[in-house]
Amino acid sequence: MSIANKQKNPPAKVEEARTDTRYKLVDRTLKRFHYQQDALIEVLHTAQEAFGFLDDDLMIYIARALKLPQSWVYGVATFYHFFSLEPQGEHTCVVCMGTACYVKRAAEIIATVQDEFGIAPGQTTADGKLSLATARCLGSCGLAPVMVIDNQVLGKETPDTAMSRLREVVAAPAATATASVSSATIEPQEGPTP
Amino acid sequence: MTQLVTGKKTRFATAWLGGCSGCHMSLLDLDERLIELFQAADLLYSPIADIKEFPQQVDVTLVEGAVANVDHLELARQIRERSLIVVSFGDCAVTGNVTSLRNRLKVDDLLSMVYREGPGREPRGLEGDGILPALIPRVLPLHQVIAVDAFIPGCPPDPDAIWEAVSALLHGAPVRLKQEMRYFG
Amino acid sequence: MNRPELQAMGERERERQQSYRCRLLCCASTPCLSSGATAVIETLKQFIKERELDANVLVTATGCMGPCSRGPLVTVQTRGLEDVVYEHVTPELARDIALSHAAPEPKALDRNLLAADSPFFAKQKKVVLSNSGLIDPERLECYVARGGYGALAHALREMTPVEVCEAITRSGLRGRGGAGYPTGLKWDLVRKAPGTRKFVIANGDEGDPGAYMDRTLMESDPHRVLEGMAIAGYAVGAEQGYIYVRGEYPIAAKRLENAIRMAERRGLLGGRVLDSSFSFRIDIRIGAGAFVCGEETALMASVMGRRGQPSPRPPYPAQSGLWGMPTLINNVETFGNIAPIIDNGAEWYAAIGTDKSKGTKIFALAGTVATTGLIEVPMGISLREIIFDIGGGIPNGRAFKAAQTGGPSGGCIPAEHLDTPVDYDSLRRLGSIMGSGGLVVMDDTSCMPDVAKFFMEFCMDESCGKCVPCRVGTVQLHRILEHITNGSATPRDMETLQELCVMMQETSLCGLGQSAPNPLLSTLRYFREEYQAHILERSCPAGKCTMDNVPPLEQGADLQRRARSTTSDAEVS
Amino acid sequence: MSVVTLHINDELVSARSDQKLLEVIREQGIDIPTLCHLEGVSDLGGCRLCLVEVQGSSKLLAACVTPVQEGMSVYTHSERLVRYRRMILELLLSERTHTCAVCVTNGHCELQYEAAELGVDHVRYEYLAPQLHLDASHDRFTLDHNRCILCQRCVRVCDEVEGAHTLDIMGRGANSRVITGLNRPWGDCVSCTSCGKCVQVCPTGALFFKGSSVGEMEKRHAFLSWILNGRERKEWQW
Repeated sequence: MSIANKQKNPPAKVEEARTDTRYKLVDRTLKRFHYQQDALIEVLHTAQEAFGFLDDDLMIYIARALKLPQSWVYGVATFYHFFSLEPQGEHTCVVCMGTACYVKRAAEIIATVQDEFGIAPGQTTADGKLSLATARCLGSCGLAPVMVIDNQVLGKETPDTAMSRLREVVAAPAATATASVSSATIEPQEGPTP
Repeated sequence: MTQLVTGKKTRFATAWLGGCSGCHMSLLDLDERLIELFQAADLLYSPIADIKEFPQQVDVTLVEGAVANVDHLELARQIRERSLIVVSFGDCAVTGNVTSLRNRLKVDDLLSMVYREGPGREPRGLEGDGILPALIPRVLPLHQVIAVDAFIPGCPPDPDAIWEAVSALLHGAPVRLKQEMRYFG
Repeated sequence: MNRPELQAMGERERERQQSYRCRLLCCASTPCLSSGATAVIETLKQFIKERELDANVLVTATGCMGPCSRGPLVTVQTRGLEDVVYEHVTPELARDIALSHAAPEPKALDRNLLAADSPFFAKQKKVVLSNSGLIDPERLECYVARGGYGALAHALREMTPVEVCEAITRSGLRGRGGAGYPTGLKWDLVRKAPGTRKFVIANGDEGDPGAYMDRTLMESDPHRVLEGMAIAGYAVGAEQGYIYVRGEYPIAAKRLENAIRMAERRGLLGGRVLDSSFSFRIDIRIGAGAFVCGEETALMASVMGRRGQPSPRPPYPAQSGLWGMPTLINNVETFGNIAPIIDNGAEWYAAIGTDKSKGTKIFALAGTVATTGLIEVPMGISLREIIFDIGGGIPNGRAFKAAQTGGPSGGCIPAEHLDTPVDYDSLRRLGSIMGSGGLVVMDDTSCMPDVAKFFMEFCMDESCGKCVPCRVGTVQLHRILEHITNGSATPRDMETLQELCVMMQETSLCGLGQSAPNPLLSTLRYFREEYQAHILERSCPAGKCTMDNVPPLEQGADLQRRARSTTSDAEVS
Repeated sequence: MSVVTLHINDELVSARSDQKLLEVIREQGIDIPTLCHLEGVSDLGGCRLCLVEVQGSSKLLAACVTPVQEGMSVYTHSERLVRYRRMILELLLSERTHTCAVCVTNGHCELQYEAAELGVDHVRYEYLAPQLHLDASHDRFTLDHNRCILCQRCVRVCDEVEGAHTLDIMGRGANSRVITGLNRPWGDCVSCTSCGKCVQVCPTGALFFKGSSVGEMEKRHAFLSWILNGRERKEWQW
């Protein structure tokens, strides 16, 4: 995260934040682990689930609650892939880059998506519609190459089928997007789709 | 390392690629030892001698500067083909040094900043204007382009270090610098 | 709960199951769910309700059955008929299956049948996965009905901790996480280590790409893992266990959590286990996406909520682990072996496998092979049998090129070594490792330098950054491999490659860095000519690499050529 | 505390049983290079320069973290150890942009010194030249990531001696960085006491006093043991 970015979001008013109901979820986890410093990762998991990403205010809140240095919390949050410090797009597309998917040419899927939407893995489109990510094996190697669009696992993909699904999801209004994916068949489609 | 046949005059050259010529200044700081050097060696090519073509057969060539453009590449290739021993002379040749600080920028941005949008009277450095040799994407230390036989680090290398290396070479011995002569920078 | 109550519970469940005319077992592990198993199960339940078949037909969502690429899978157990397995089951087919098997004169369909005597099933030996695909992982009773928690009850009642450690040692079980350290020895070390508290950790941070054995075991038979951990806790004197589950495995975590709760409620875990004086609690820790946390010291740092960076050994976790206390860390699959060993005896277990590698091993068979999925085979089986008999060979008429075992820490095994028995020591001799059990088959369209680059990129991204050889070495190796695959490498790069690999193996702090060069070294060893073709002839034999760059010295000519081609393009247009 | 005897380069040596190998080796007057080790703070075992061969162990062990053991036989300067140390320095020099000629610590830098000492006269690996920024937001100090070798001395001294824990490491692998607070400009970090210990212990030019020019930034590592000894002996009354 760049410094310029941070100046746009001025430092938190932590007190004010406490009224946010999502903080209640974080508090619950804090309590469950008796505010032990060892529970940092568990707390970060809950926070990420509740907020979608970890912003500075949230990390300051957690650091205070656990009596940990802020740099420590930030160091842990950035060590693990799961924690995201930036808001995710409306839709997410995760392409598995496990060995089985790789030998079945998952890299080509990523390249196609990258070309079309102009985002590299780990990035979100400027309009906040789509986030692209890679995964280190989703353990569905029998279906390689595998991708996950909005938590829907899709197997035996090709660059063309992947793109047509993505276009469909991104074009659809937010509420129905997931539904349209789940109704899509799992079988690979032949040839390019408009 | 290739060793010289001693007993006859060494065919000696120095070359100047992407660097500030400070290493050559330091070479001149050998002072009276220069006399000793040129009693043992003939200087066949050097920025301090007006010779246009790199000669066919050279025993020892000291190369100052990093490889930054296509002319450097061509000269480096000639030097390697025509010299028995090639020595990386000074930090730019050894590490890329200050010359390579441009590696974090794209060549095009660099040219725009310095020439097209630069303070000169008129735009220069445009493609095909024949003024600048094309810059290669990344500045490279000499040994990443051609095989190099010995290294004299330093910015610039101390005259004593140069002498230590050169006199060893003139005697057909490998270059072994003392610790205090091996510092980068 | 005490031992007789446990046995009664199993008895009741068995009677209940036998009261049905037929049982439809639907695989509900991740790969089958991804290919539509949810719809199959829902449809079946609905259908049976509608047709009022409740009394005759039981639908059970089970764990993994094996041939994942053929999912969704349904196994049917019918009274008076052989068990049959259906592949690629759709909701429509499921209805037909239910009708046909629940009929007064049951009959198997002749469509989508997977023969039970096919080599895929026949060549396997299920010890750890013996329940997988046959029981509902969400019901404790199902596990108990198949003898579950009997081993724990036996150990608590009839064996001393020393005897348990001895039994494990005699069984010859070695760590299934990859390194193959003798499990019994490890247990004994922790047992003897002085400490006021001790801990047991099950390592379920299965990070190898192409491997999902641990996930399947946790999803399909969670109690098996818990029972193994509890026996370990009893043997080493620990009262607290942790299961570290990879963050990518939400289903496994959910089922484990559910299993722990059920076992605690029935007194099989928690305070005074099975009315003995032994107490054992298990907590789940969810990983957050770091491969290095599979390394035991890094995993412990992560359990304690810190950056998952390894620390130098000694001291070993057995002496000083979690919070400085003696800690036993075993792989999930290792714990899966414990109950069968106690149940059937160490000698029974030691009779399976080879001289130095006992028992069975689960592999995740993936890549370009006809049937991919999860298999359990006795140690010592040959790679050829796994790939060509169980896996059904290479599809699309292509040729076998290499089998990659052990993930980013392992290596590629070429065709000439296909007959090597699969055990710890043979694989190590070939420059690979057993690893946690990922087995990825590659056909002749795979380019080996490119495969090496893939693994190096993995290690580069996953390096924790603590020690220099791994942090920078992986980046440098990746750069060189990039040069090789894009055509800008020089012959000297081969030397640098080799030298860096050896240096990293010897100087890196932890197993990740020490083993990161393995895939590269093994491809260098068996496919050197492919590297040479990339460097000397600037061509990729498999046709995968673009080779659109040039070595540094030729950059000048290349720049000129490109400039010329762009100007001539401009002229044309 | 009991005494153990061991061999170092075939010389019989005795040591206290709570000592680490590095201490004993240095007591023998043997020069063994280190970069992440710092007298007065805990050890990391990260730079791998102090690796030694221990007979009977298939692995090379970092002397700074390996406890002495009775009967150990240790070699500190075998041909392969020297070669590996050289390669590690080359890797470090290639990782970021250590242009010695224009560095504030030119001539006082431990990385530069070790390279010269071990005969690293050129680097065979590609210079990675990452684009990293320089944080000059603090009133007195500057943090230049381009010269950082991630030895974590600053992090440990800030945590263990000063107790502020303003500094830590973020990210992982080659993307690791020293951070201040929540990766905010150093000048904005309220937890920093501006004690300057991190600057003094930094082996390279990554941390320096503002206004230092090329070659001007000399560091005083010895002050740390002075502080710690004084603290232990209660030399100061306030």
